[in-house]
Amino acid sequence: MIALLRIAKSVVFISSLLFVMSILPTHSVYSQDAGPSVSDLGSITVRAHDTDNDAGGAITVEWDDPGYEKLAGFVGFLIWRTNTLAGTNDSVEVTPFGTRTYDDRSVSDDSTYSYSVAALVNGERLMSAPSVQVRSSKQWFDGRLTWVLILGLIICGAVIYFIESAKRGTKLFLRRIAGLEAIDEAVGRATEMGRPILFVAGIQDMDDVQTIAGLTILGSIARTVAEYDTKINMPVRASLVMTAARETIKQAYITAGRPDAYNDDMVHYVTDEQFGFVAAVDGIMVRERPAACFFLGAFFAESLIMAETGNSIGAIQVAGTAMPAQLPFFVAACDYTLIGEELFAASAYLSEEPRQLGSLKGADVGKAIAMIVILVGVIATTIASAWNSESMLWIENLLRQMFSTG
Amino acid sequence: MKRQIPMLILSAVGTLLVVSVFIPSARHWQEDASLYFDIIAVFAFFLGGGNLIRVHTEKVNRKSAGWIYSVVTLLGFGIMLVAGLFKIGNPGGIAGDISQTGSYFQLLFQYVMSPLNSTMYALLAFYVASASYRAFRAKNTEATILLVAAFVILLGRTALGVLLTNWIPAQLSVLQIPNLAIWIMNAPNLAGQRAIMIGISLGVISMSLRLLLGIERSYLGGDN
Amino acid sequence: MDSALIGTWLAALLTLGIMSFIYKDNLYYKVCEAIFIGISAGYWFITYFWDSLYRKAWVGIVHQGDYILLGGVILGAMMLTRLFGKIGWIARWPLAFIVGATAGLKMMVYFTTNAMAQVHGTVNDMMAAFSGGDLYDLIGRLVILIGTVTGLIYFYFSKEHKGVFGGVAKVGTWFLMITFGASFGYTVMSRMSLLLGRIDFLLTDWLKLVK
Amino acid sequence: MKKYYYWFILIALIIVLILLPKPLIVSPTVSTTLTVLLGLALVVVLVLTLRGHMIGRRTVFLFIGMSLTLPFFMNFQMPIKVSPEVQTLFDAMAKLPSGSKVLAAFDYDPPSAPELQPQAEAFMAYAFKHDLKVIIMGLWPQGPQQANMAIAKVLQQPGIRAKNLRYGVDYVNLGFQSGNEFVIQRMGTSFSGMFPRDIYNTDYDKIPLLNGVENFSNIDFVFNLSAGYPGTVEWVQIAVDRYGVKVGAGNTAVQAPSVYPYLSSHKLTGLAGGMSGAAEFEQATKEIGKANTYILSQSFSHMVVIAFIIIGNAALFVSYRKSKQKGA
Repeated sequence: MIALLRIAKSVVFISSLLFVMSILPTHSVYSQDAGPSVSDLGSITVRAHDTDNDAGGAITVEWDDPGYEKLAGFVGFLIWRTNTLAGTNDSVEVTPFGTRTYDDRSVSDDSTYSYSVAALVNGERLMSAPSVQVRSSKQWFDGRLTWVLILGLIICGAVIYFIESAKRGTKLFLRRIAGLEAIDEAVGRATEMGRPILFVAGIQDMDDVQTIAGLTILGSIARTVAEYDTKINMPVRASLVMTAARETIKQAYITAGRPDAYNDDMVHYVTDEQFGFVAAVDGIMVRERPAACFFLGAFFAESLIMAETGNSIGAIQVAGTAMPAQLPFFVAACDYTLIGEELFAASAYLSEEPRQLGSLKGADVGKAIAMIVILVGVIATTIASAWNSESMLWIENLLRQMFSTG
Repeated sequence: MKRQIPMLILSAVGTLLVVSVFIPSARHWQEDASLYFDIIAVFAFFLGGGNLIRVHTEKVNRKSAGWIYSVVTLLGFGIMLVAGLFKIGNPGGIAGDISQTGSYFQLLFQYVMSPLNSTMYALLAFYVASASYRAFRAKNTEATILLVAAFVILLGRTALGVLLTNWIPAQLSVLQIPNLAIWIMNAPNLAGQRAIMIGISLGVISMSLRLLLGIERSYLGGDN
Repeated sequence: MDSALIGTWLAALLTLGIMSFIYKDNLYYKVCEAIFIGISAGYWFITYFWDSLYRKAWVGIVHQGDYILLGGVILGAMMLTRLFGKIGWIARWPLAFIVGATAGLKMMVYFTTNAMAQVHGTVNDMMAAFSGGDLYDLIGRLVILIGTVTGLIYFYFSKEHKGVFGGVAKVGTWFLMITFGASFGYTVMSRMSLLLGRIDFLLTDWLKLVK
Repeated sequence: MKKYYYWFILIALIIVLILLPKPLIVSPTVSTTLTVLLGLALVVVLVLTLRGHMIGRRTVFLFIGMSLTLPFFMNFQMPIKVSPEVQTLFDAMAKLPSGSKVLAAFDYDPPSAPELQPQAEAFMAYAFKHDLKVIIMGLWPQGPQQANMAIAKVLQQPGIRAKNLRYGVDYVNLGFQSGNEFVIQRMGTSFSGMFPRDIYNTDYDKIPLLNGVENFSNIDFVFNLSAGYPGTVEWVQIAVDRYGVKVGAGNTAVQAPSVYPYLSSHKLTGLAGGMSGAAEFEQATKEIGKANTYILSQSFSHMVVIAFIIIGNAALFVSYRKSKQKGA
């Protein structure tokens, strides 16, 4: 089956190549003065090697151009491949202007290949000498990600270290977050007024971490709701979120000792359409007049539509999102806003469980590293550019290399 | 059992995907995972769509307030399902592309869903105005800074900004509102964005670890 | 009557219905909202059905022999156990799969593209925006440096915002406020042309009052 | 009875609107009066707010709606000065002799239409009136449809209808091709390789206009309407840098700043940015259309938003002073 597909693919490929070649123009797109003629130019040098940091099946071909591209009749470089085990030849690709490297992804790790590059000038092929024989192979580790691994291990290590030390009973200090006290206050007010609570966990599905963060906070809110016996209404935009939210609320009611008060209808699916969902949530707000609205998760343009409608009915509103573009709208229209990272930290705070709090401490280590690196880096680059300091340049380059992600 | 197996699945899948980032030949796991997600999401929709039908049918049965709107919703849902599943009016028949011009599905999209969608989006213009009126007030230091930054950017994007500060001489052109707006975008705004984004990523890391280590598991439900 | 004319009338009436909401909630809006929910829920179900279930899963497994997708179908089917009360807990397995995959994938994505790239960017790109050696560029660099570091200090949870540290965190909040103000100011204006488009549709295409 | 009151008003309003003479354009005097009235109303709001009567959301909404709607009926030209970048664009087009082949790349979709469609229409009208041959293509799937809409509209103009333009001879739509900037790159060697057939499935070779059009060397000017990626940046980087064609562009306001660097380095031959750029382009080409209406609406609404921010802060200032006086 797969072999058949491969054959079909190569047939399509070769025929389209032939097609492209058949229609290649005979004159250049540039009309330039007659430069050096073909015979004046030296030959093209070709190097081929296994493509770095990949899963195999690719060879990188590099060549240099002694000046063919400047010729009047130049069309492109043709990459020519010889399968030295099977003894077959084929043309792989005609590269466009300015290209000096090509990754041939149609090779097999089981064979060896040799490459030539031909300049196509005035319908002629000026072929280079073949490269050395190469074989593609796969790498077990992407070398470009060494620093990602090291830094990742340091930060994850710090998180786990603080979780473990919290488990052993070490007292950890964490400052308070303003928006969090507001959550209890909002639930309390809804109870007093005998009005429901509206909870929106963003408009993304479960494949967004912000949705999961919203649900973890829902866990804490639902516990308070269960204790106070307040009504909660949670419209959702994605069916998976509905299932997960039901599990969360149910668990909260059980923990609060009131499993009988739980009801699946607290969470209901509306529609997957972004603004259809907004239309429905707006409708719920003006009709049911919730005393408190929570918007915790990933939001897009609808953030302001919902927050303004909530504001118009006089509800206490607590929002939280990690979408930088939507934060200003929530800040403007809501009573409290969890900004960026606070959304992810909130559930740990609310749980008051030492292990969860420990994980936040670990994240602080990451922030400390980021601040130090930025300080050192900026000072180094400034000094390096102002006084041409070698050592500072070395630091600057090291940091660039460390934090470049390929 | 009801809790341990899901925990195990969660940690195993998460760890494997973290590892896959570093191994070139394992990267396709990430695509497989997202394909799995797509497929699971469709099955979940049977629950979501079922819930939609149940909620609205119950409203109609109980003749509770606004039941007539539930009838409309159910009708709309049904019409779209029939038009889309059987590809009614589709010039390409059942094998045709779902959004082919002329199919009922496409017509409903074009004349019903699309105007509803863009109008709901357009309401934003009204809300942006009312939020500006109410929230853009120099109540305290923070609010004043927000107001000033917003006002400079806002003026910088209109002709008024050019008119207001044209008189500033070229040596001090930095202080002309359009240039000031560009500077705000490039310097303090960028700095704030960076701090927010670095913070977010560290928040995600610590939350993901809580999930993978099984410390945070409220969304998985209890033992029953 | 041709379908385009009916379509335009339908679209216009629905547009007015949604717009009526800004005055107050009313019968007209409620009808439009109900239509919107029903039609769009159906739309997405059909789209998912043909795109994910048919094209990705069915065609992938049956026609292309991509049996690895069977795992997805099995997990998806487990989701449906929710419909049968007693074994409903099995639905937690696919949920665990998804949460695990999201946590694992997003952790790495955020780490590389947000954290590392932003640190890299602060050290690297700011040279691009303020590359010169004059006062203007120097101030620009200084502002980015101070803004990023104080902003991070605001998010630092391990220390109470008091004294010098509190003062620095306060500066951080000012930078956050500038960021919020800038993106607010930036979007306010572009939102107007959305409504402009709808008004143009009503006046030109529907009522033909203007050309 | 009262319940249905609103409904009667609404239906009556729609009937009146349908029965009104069309097109409904008021004279410049009335337009000015309306504008002044709008301004006066804002002053009234300011006075009310200063006296402590906060106005409600609905009033704000009403102002926004009015400021966007009224200009549609106004026969009123904003004094628009054509900026140098738009003038460059126009000059490049004006220099083209009749019969020149112009490639029009439509790289946007309906959400960006308010800003870019007027430019598309002005461009088409100008090209048709000056006998430029237009070859349309799109790197965005919905771009070629937008082009067709612009053409349909422009062809209704009496002056252009009289020319009896023929599809395939005077203009052609090659449709959408996926592949982003690689499409431009491949077009450097062969147009027909990237677009074997036009939007109506006619073979490339069978279209008279495309006879002899092999690659960019047969194109005199490229006009690109862009709302993001792929768009003007890619056209400049490939078509201008590698193949040496002249490219002029119309961009959305959000997109425009990212191509300004190319303008100052003279790689991009002219730019119409955002709604104001569109209005200037209409002025330059003397094809007054939607953008001159839109720019008025947009400016009105921007002014109203700015006015409300000022009013809000004035109110705050007054209440501070009052509370201070009370304290003293």
